[in-house]
Amino acid sequence: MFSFLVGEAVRDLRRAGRVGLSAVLLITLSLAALGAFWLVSINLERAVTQWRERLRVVAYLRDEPRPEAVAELVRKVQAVGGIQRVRYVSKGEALESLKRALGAQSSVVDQLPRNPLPASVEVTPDEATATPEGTRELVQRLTALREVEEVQGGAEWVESLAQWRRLFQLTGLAVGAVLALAAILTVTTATTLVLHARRDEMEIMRLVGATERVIRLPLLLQGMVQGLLGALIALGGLEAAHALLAPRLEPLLTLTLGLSRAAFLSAPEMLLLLGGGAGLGALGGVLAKGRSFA
Amino acid sequence: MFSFLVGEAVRDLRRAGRVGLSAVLLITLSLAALGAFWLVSINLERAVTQWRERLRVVAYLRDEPRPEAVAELVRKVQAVGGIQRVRYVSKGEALESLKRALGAQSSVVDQLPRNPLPASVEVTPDEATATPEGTRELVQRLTALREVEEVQGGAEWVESLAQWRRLFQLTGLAVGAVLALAAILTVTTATTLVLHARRDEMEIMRLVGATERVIRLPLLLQGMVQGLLGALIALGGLEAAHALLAPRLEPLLTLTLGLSRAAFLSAPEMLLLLGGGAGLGALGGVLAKGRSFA
Amino acid sequence: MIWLHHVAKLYDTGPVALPALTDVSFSVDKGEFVVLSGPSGAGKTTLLRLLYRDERPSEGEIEVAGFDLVTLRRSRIPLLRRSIGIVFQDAKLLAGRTVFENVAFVLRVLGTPRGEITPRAFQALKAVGLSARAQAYPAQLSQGEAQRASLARAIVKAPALLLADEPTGNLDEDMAAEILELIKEIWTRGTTVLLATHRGALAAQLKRRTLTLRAGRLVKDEG
Amino acid sequence: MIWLHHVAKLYDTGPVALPALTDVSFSVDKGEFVVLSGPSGAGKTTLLRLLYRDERPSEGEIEVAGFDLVTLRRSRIPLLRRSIGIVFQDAKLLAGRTVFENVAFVLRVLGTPRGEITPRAFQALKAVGLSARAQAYPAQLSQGEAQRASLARAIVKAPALLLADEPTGNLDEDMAAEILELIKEIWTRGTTVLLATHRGALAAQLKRRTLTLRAGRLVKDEG
Ligand SMILES: Nc1ncnc2c1ncn2[C@@H]1O[C@H](COP(=O)(O)OP(=O)(O)OP(=O)(O)O)[C@@H](O)[C@H]1O
Ligand SMILES: Nc1ncnc2c1ncn2[C@@H]1O[C@H](COP(=O)(O)OP(=O)(O)OP(=O)(O)O)[C@@H](O)[C@H]1O
Ligand SMILES: [Mg+2]
Ligand SMILES: [Mg+2]
Repeated sequence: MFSFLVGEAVRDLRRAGRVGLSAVLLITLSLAALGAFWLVSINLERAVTQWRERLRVVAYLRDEPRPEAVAELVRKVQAVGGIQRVRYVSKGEALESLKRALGAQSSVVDQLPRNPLPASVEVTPDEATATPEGTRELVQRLTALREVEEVQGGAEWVESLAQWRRLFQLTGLAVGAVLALAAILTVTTATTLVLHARRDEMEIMRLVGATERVIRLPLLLQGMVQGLLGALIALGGLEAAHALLAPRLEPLLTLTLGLSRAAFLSAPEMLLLLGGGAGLGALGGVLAKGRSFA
Repeated sequence: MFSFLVGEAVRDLRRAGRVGLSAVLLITLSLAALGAFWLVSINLERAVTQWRERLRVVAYLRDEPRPEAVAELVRKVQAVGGIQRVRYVSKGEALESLKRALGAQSSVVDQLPRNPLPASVEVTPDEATATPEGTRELVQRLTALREVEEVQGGAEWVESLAQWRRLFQLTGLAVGAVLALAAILTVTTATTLVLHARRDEMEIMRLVGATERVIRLPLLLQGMVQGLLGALIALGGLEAAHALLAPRLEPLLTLTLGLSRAAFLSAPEMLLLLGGGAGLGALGGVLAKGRSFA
Repeated sequence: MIWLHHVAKLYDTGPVALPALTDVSFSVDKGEFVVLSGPSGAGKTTLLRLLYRDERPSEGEIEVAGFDLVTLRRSRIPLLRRSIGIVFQDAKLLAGRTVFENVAFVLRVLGTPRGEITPRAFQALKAVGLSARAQAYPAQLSQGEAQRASLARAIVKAPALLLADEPTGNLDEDMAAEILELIKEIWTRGTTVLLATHRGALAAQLKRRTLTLRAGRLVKDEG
Repeated sequence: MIWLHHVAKLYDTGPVALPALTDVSFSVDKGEFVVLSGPSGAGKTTLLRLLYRDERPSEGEIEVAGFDLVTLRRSRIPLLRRSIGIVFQDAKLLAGRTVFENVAFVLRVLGTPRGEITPRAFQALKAVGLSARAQAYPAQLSQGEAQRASLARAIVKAPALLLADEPTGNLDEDMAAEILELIKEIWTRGTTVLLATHRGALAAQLKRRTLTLRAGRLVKDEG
């Protein structure tokens, strides 16, 4: 009986013919787009994590503390809460980094009669605090310290970062929903085609005593095969695109997102994509109704 | 006869039923994606144009020229060719802008005993020269001038800009091709469905003496209607998305791309999209073959 | 084997609901050979469709081969149909399969052991004189050949009940006589037969119990 | 009206190419009433299909209603078919349209003025006794009714040539006699008729010139 069902499924696939091919291609496109979005999403998530790591709030100090007092100061700053890491920057270090930042115009620094820059502590907020509100509160808490003259940075940058992430999540949800819809529509359409090509046959099969299982299971199988095939091609295409583009893109990625390499889907994620394809195909196979034709 | 053909086309649309609806939806998705890409492309093009406008090469001068000699100098620089605009920056102006750039640390500048910055000319390359090679040559030509001590900027920035544009064009071509393929596949699939639902009828129509025109024209019409409908919905969706997102996005756009507002498609571009949808639908209607079923 | 009690069938066709059958009651015992006669449109095909549960009666009760068709659950319809062989008036062959596959399909659906399928299918095709056309597709058959293929499919599973709707409608006299002989032979081997025809002469010639329908009413039951 | 010269038809069915017609020659004059007789599978339907250019002959020449069917271009086939009324053995009605629409469709395709279509279609349906079922869909018809609808569609355009393939195959005796009367009436009004049947008795009863096919060969031409 099993060989019979598989035989019927193969017959259905053949019957779908050129249109079946279109269906597989459309599924491929849908899944490739979904996969591409996923890939970008993964890499953007990595970038967001890195950005959050790099988020800094700088507290300028009234006076440069004596070397032996630095540890005590750092402990005090740490105690305000919501802080992941604290780094002390002396007046000398500050001037050095200004010199580096000025580049071609660094000669300016050499002509200064004395170092005008204050000492500071660079504070990295912890994950929970790396939000616009969290940072704003952190700035307030730092400003309240007696040793601190002025607190800079953080808030707006985090604000913009958070906005990007929100936008990204929104786009992701929209794109994902649209593509999932397209994929389901496609499989259903393709299966409806097969079903329609088969409608008279199904009627006759019922009349000669075939059970619904014998009639329906091959449809589900062919839908699954279409979905799986589409997913496989999509995955292959993604891998190829990644292999081809990643080396060219990495300089740009480093420049703009600060990522050193573009990650690909992990093995479980790839399996999920394949399983999703097969499941989608099977769903299309089950959902399709030949009855929609007058 | 015309009312007869239209009547047949409407009958075909009804016959496609739920699947026809899927087809229209899929066309909508395809065209919406194409349109969205187009929209992004238009705005990126605008940004690229702006960036190119802002591209600068700075030639630092050996000595600050006397005020009455500035016009002569600018003319001389202009004469090296490939230049759109030249702006003279005096020592004083240079210090001012450094002060502005330093922001919180601007006090450094006030403590300088004398102005260490050189005078310079800011050169904007013309369109043809705004390429990595063009800029490199421009830098060489400027360096050759007697008054010029050192030339900075341009090359790498243009390099990176050109790379972004190349990447963008590549992505654009790929995405466009894939989506066009998907759209054509979809319409063909949908029309094949209608055709298949109609195949027996077409056979009988031929047998009772109907001409190919009477048989085929309604198919083309229904394909066109599907395409047009899809295009209309897609356009509506894009307008809605633009109206909803543009105000939220504009701060970000200003920040990242330097664009003050997100442009929408112009009227001719919208007509082109609609015409493209109708044409695509008609093409699908003509290309579809009912014969693909065994 | 068959038992009908005050059966009526109204087709719901918009404003006018046509009565295709009105107050039909009769029964057929196991092993009987009954002819269902009546002019075109009398309701013969409708009656047969009620018997294999392709339609449900608007009124009345029906029992076939031990199944109560009024209460029969959808999932159990295949069970009913497996015990019935049907010769459809319009053949109803699977268009994408050869004549042989059409006949073999029934056996595969029934789960017949692989080795038995081919010989039994060929035997049935030989009985209706179609073994030479076994590899032809339905579209390549003459109407008479299609009708014989339909008969071969009906008898291949040796059903307990054979419903034959105009099994000789597309056949010439010689072929018709042969086919009737064949059906009689199947009947003598124990199958109950209900044969519908609009040819009064044929009904008379068979000399069997004849039910006569006229405009949906059973007007005669004799012989 | 019809002229065949050494016509043969071989169906290409894989390894064995079956000769459905072999060396058939005859002619039918304008205004004749000719019966085409022969057992099931003799090639009657095949011969008719050659006449309305649904198939092309493997050999020989055919002329119908002034068209040379061997050289006829595809685009001109509709012209040929418009002058022929065809009653198909299996009715071939458009499934998505009512009986009335099926008949009216032919007139619309021919470009008949709007006002004429409805009365002419109803007249044709009345002639075959189907006006009561005008709004029914083909699936709602009995086989006999379907065959009559097919006849109505064939005669509605008052064709120069009527090809009728077993037009009474699904009809009871009374209805068959009526339909034959109707066809004769159409013939007396000037239409050339070629009527195919496997019922020898029917052919004899018509008392017209009869062409007899057997296994694809024309074995008799008499009457
Ligand atoms: N599905 C249907 N919907 C509506 N009416 C129907 C349907 N099927 C049959 N009828 C009508 O019911 C009546 C009986 O039809 P049925 O097919 O049972 O006749 P029949 O005796 O088999 O005739 P024939 O000898 O021509 O095949 C006819 O008037 C027919 O038009
Ligand atoms: N499309 C086809 N392909 C292959 N063989 C065919 C095709 N159509 C008909 N035949 C074969 O040609 C022969 C003649 O068929 P045809 O339909 O002409 O017979 P007929 O005289 O009309 O018979 P009937 O009275 O049963 O309708 C038959 O053996 C048939 O199987
Ligand atoms: Mg019937
Ligand atoms: Mg025939």
